[in-house]
Amino acid sequence: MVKMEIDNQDLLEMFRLMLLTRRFEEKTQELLPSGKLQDFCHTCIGQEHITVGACYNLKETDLIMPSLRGRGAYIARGVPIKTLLAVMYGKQLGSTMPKESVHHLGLPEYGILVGTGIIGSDIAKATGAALAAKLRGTTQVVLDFFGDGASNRGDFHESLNLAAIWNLPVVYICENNHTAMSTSITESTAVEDIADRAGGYGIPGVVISRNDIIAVHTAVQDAVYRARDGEGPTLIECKTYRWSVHAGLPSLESRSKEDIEFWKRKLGYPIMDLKKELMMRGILTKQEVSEIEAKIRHDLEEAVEFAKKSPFPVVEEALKHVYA
Amino acid sequence: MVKMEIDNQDLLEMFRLMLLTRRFEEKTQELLPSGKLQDFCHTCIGQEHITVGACYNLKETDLIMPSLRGRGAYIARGVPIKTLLAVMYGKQLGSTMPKESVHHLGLPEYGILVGTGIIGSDIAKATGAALAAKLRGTTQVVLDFFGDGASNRGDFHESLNLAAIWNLPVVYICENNHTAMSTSITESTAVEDIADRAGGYGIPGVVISRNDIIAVHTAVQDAVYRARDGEGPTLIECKTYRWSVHAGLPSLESRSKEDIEFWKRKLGYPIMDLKKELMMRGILTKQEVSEIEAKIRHDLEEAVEFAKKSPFPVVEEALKHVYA
Amino acid sequence: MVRKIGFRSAIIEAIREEMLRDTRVFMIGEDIEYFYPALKEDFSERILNTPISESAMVGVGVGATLNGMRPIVEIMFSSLLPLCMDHLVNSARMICYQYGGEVTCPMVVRASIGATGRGLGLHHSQSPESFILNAPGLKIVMPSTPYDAKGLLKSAIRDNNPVVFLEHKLLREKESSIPEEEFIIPLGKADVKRVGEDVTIVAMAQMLHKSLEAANKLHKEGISCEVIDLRTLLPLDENTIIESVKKTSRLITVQESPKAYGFGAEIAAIVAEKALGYLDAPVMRVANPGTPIPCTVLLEQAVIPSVEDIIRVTKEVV
Amino acid sequence: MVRKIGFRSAIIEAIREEMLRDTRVFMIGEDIEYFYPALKEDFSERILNTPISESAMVGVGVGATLNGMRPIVEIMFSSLLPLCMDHLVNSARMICYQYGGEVTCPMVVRASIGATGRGLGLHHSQSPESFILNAPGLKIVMPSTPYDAKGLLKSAIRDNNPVVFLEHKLLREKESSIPEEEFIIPLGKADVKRVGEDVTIVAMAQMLHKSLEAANKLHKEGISCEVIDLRTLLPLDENTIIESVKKTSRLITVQESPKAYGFGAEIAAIVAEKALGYLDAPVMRVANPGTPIPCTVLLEQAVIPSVEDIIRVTKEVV
Ligand SMILES: Cc1ncc(C[n+]2csc(CCOP(=O)(O)OP(=O)(O)O)c2C)c(N)n1
Ligand SMILES: Cc1ncc(C[n+]2csc(CCOP(=O)(O)OP(=O)(O)O)c2C)c(N)n1
Ligand SMILES: [Mg+2]
Ligand SMILES: [Mg+2]
Repeated sequence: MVKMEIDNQDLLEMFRLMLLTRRFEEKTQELLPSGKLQDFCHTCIGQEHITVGACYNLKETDLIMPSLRGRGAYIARGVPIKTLLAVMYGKQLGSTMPKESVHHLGLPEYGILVGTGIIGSDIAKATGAALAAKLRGTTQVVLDFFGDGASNRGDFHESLNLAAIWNLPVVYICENNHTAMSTSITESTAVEDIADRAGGYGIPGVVISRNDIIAVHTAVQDAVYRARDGEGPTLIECKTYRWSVHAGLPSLESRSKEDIEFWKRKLGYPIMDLKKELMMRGILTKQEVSEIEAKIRHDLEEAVEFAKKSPFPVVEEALKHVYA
Repeated sequence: MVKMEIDNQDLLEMFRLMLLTRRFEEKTQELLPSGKLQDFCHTCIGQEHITVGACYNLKETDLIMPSLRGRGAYIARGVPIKTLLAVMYGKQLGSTMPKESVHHLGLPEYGILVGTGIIGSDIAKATGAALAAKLRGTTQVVLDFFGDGASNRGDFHESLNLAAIWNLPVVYICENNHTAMSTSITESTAVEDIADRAGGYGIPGVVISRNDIIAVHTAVQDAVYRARDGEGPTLIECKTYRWSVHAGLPSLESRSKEDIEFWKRKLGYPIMDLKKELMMRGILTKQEVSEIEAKIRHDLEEAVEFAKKSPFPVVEEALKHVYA
Repeated sequence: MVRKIGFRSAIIEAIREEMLRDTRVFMIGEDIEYFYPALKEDFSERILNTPISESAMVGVGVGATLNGMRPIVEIMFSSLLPLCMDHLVNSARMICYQYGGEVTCPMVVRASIGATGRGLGLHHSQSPESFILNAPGLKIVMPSTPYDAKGLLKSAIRDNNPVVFLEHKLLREKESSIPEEEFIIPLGKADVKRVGEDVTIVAMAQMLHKSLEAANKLHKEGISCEVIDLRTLLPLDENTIIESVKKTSRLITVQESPKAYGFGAEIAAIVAEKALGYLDAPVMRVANPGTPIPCTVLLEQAVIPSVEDIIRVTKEVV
Repeated sequence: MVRKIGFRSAIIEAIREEMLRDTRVFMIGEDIEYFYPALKEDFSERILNTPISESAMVGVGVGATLNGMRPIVEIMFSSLLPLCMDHLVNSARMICYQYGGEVTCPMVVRASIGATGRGLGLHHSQSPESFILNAPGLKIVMPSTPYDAKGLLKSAIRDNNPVVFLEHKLLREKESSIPEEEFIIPLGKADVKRVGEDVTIVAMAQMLHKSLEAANKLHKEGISCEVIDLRTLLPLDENTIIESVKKTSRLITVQESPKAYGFGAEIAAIVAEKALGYLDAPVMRVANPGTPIPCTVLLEQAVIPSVEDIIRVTKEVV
C-alpha cells in the first residue's frame, strides 16, 4: 500500500479541530464551577491529536466508539459544539431526549456508538458493531477508543480475541495516558507497551510514542485500510498524558505539577508542535492562527448561549423510552 | 539455578501415578452407564502427565487449583481414590458432606482449592490464594491448571495481569488439548501458542510441545523455584490432546477417530512413552509393570466396593452449611 | 395440520423461520455450529461458534444491534449469565433509554436453566432469573411447552428490546402439538393453563408442569386449582393474576429458585397491593428453601420443590 | 465519650480497627492507596491498589480467603457489581456449602450506591442490590448512619460469610454520634429508627432519611409512622417487620431501585404470608417507577422517590 502524504488543507483542518477541542474543553472547565453542567468533564486536554487524527478522513458510514475522554472524536465527526454543550446543560435535544451523559453519548447520525460508564465494556460493543459490518457485507470500519486502564479489563481480552478470529474491521486505539484516575500505569501493569498484548491474539500491535497527530493519523489510516481490505483488526497504542484533572475533580489529582511538565516535554505538545511545524512549512501564519482562535471563541460563546437558552426537557421524559 | 536430574525413584512413582490416574479414569467411564455416578466424567485420559508431572514434588503446604480435567492432580496430591469414588457416588465423606462435584472438589487437607463449574473463573481464585501466600509471608506456591478454552475468558487476562504486577507465587498451567467441548483451538483463537499471551503481562511464557512428563515436571519445577524466590508468576502451556469424549457424553464428540490418532502420534503417549524410556534405561521391567497394574486393579476394586458401601448422606445435609 | 414436536425442535424451528424471514438475524454461541448442524448448513456465517467468552459474547451482541443486526446469543448455562450481567443490565437494557428512543437493542439471549436430577451441581443447576428481574428495559421469558417456546421465541426475535429467554433443561424431553402454519405468541401475556376455582397457582417452566400434576391430584380430592403460566416475567402480566385471585381468593407461587427475593415475592406483593381485600388465606410460596443446588442427586431432590410440596402447601390454604 | 463523625470516617475507623485487631484483614481496590492515605501509611502492603479488573478483584478476594486471609474488596460503584457477579454468586456464596462447612469465605465487598443529583447518570447512580438478593450464602448490608456503618462494617469484617456492604453516596455528608469505645452491631438485625402506631415504613440508606423526614411531617398532621431500618437485607429480620405490622396494620416500603422485583416485594410477601390477617390496607411500595436513572438532574429527580412521594402514599393507606 502506498503511503500518502497528508494534504496541507487536511493538516490545517486537523489543527483547527484540535484547537476547537482544546478550547471547548477549557470552556467546560471554566463553566464547571457554576454548577450548571450536569456532567463530569473527562477532558481530553493534551490528547486531542489522538481522536482528531484517528477520526479525520473516516468515511461517513464508518463508526466510532469514543472513550470517556473522547471529545475530539465528537468534534472531528462533525457534531456541533452547541449540541454537546446543550447536552452538558441537561437540555432537550431536538425531538429526542438522550438521557445519557455527554461523554458517552450515542449519535447515530454521526456514526457515534453509545457507550457506558463502565470502563472497558464498550470494547465488546465496538467489536460487535464490526461483526455486524462484516455480516452485512459493508465496507464500514469501526474505531474503538479506550484508555490504558480499560486495557486491563477482561472485555479487552475477550473482544480482541474475537475480532482476531473473525477478522473484523475494527481498529482498537488505546489512549495510554499513563494514568487511570490516580493510578499510574506502572502500578496497573508490568508490561512496557500495551500494544504488546496484540501478540496474544495474533494481530498487529503498533506504538505511537509521541503526541504527534501525523503519526497517529498515518498509523490509523494504515489500520483502516487493512480493516477495509478484510485483513482484520489492529491494536494501536498512543502514548500520551492526561494534562488535566480526572473528571474535573481536583481532589482526584495524585500527580505533581513537575510530573505533568516532565511528561509534556517528553511526549510533546500536540497542538503547539503541529502549529510550529505548519508555520515552519509556511502553511500557517500567526495571523491565520489568530483568526481561527477568534472564530472558535465566537462559536463557543454562541454555543454557550444556545445551550443556556435551550429548553429543559419535560419531566415526563424520564419515564419514556424504557422499552422500544 | 542448577537443573537437577530426576531420580529414578521419582520417575517410577510418576509412572505409577499416571497409570493409576489412567486406570481410575477408565474405571469411571466403565461405571458411568450404570447411572450410579452423580457426576459428569471430565477424564484426563492422555493428559495425565501434566497434572502428575506438575504436582509431583510440590511441598505439602503448596496449593493447587485443578482444572475440570484434573484427576491426576488429586491423585498426585495423595487423595485416596476411594475418596474420589465415594464422592462420585454421592456418598457422605466422613463427618463432612461436600456438596460439590468431584471434578472441582476442594480438599483443604491436600492443599486442593475448591473450583467452580465456571470455566476460567478459578484462575482469579488461584491468584488470590497466591496473594494470600505473599501477604502471609509463607513460601507457598500455587499451581493453577486450566484449559485452552479457559484462556479466552476475561478472568485469565485480569488475573495474570494482577499476578504480574504483584509478583505473585503462582504458576499458570494451560492444558492446551486443542479443544473446548466441540470447538477446536483454531476456531477459538488466532494465536499459535497460548504461552505468547504471557508477553502481554510481562511474565515468562513456556511451551511444552509434547506429552512428555519429564519436560512438564522440569518446566514446572523451574517456575516453582522462581515463584518461591519471589520472582513472580509463569505461564506454562502444555500442548496435549483430549483422547476421550467430553464429560463422558459421546454426543459431544465432534472429532474423527483419525484426528485423535493423528494427535496421539504427533504429541506422543504420556504413559507408554515413559514406560518405554524407563524400560530402556533398565529402571522398570515388564514384570514390575504387571505388578503395578495388578495393585492398581486391586485398589480400584476395593475403592469401588468402598464407594458403593459408603452411606448416602441424610437428606437434611442439603439444608446445612449455606452460611458459616 | 398439527404435529407433535419436542422443545428443542420448537426452538430450532423458531430460529430457522425467523432467520429466513429476516436476514439481520444471526446467532453466536459456544459449540453452536456443532449443536445445530442444519442451521449451520443453511445459514453458514450467520451461525457462529465463539470461544469461551460469555461477557464479550453479549457485548458483541449489543454492538451488533447498534449496527443494524438482530443477534441471538446462546449462553450454554444460565450459571454463566452472571458473566455477561454487565452487558445485560448496564448496556442492552439501557440502549433505548440512552438514545431517547432513537435506537433500540433487538437482541435475544438464550440460556438453559434448572436442576435435572443428573448431578449437574451447584452452578449449572441454577435458576437465576431473579438476578436480572429488577432491570427494567429487559424482557424475560420462561416458556413451559414447545408450543409456547416456539411462539414466544419468534416474538422475542422480532421484539425491539433485549429479551432473555430461559429454557429449562428438563423440558427438552417435553413434546407438544404445534400447528404447521406460522404463529407467534405475544410477550408479556400470561396463560391460564388450567381453569379452577379454589386457589390460584402461578408457576413457570418445569414448575408449571409440577403444578399441573399437583392440580390433577388435588382435583381428585375435590380441590379446584387455577394454574397460571406467567410465560413472561418482565414485563409482568399483572391483570391475569389479579383477575384470577379475585375469583379464587387464594394464591400460591411455585419457583425453582430460592424463596427469598425470588419472583414469587413480586406476585405476592402485587396482590397485597391490588387485590388484598380478596385474599382469604396467606399467600404461600413454594420454592427452594434458600440453598444452592447440591451435586448429589438425593440432596438435589431435597431442595427442588416437588409435586407433593405443592399439594401440601395448597391444602394448607384451602 | 461520644464524638460526631461522618460516614466516611466511620467506615475508615471500622477498617482501621479491624485491621489492627486481625492481621489477616487486608483491602484491595482501585485508587485506594490514594483515597485512604492514612491506612496506606499504617498498613502498607495490606492496602493495595488494583488495575481496573473488577471481576478478578472479587475472584482474588475469594481465593485469598481460601488461603487464610480476610479481604475487603472495594468496588468503586455498585454499577460495577455486575462485573464481579460471577465470583459473588457462583463462588463466594457457595464456598461454605461446597466444602460442607469445612471452609468459609470471610470476605467483604464494599460498593457505593445511589443517585446523587449530580448527573452521575444511568450507570453509576444505580442501587442494584436486587441483583444479588436471591443468592443465599451472601449477606447484604445497607447502612443508613455513620454509627450503623461503623458497627455493621466491623461485624461484616468479622463475619465468616461473604458480605456485600453497600454505601449510599449521599450519606457521605451525614454525621452521627459515635462512642469512643469499641462497639459492633450484629448483622441481620433491623433497627426501629422511629416508633409509631399507624403505619410501618421499611426503608434503608438514603430512603431511610427521606422516610424519617416524611414521618416528621406526617406527625404534625397526626399520623404516627413507625420507621424500620432493615440494615441487613440478607438474611432478613422478618420478626421486626412482622411485629411492627401486627401493631400498625399498615405497611409501606421505600426503595431507590425499580419497584418490580425489588426488595420491597419480599417484605410485602413476608407480610402477606405471615401477618395477612393484621393488614388493614394494601401494602404500598414507594420506589423508582421502573426506569434507569437519567443523567439530567431534573429527570433524575423525577424517578427517585421523594419525601412528598412517601407522604402521599402514606396518606393513601391511613
Ligand atoms: C469498570 C470500571 N471501573 C472503574 C470505574 C471508575 N473510573 C472511571 S474513569 C476511571 C479511570 C479510567 O482510566 P483509563 O481507562 O486509563 O482512561 P483515562 O481516564 O485515563 O482516559 C475509573 C477507574 C469505571 N467507570 N468503570
Ligand atoms: C464460562 C463457561 N462457559 C462454558 C461452559 C461449558 N463448558 C464446560 S467445559 C467446556 C470446555 C472447556 O474447554 P477447556 O477450557 O479447553 O478445557 P478442556 O475441557 O478442554 O479440558 C465448556 C465450554 C462452562 N462450564 N463455563
Ligand atoms: Mg488512562
Ligand atoms: Mg481444552
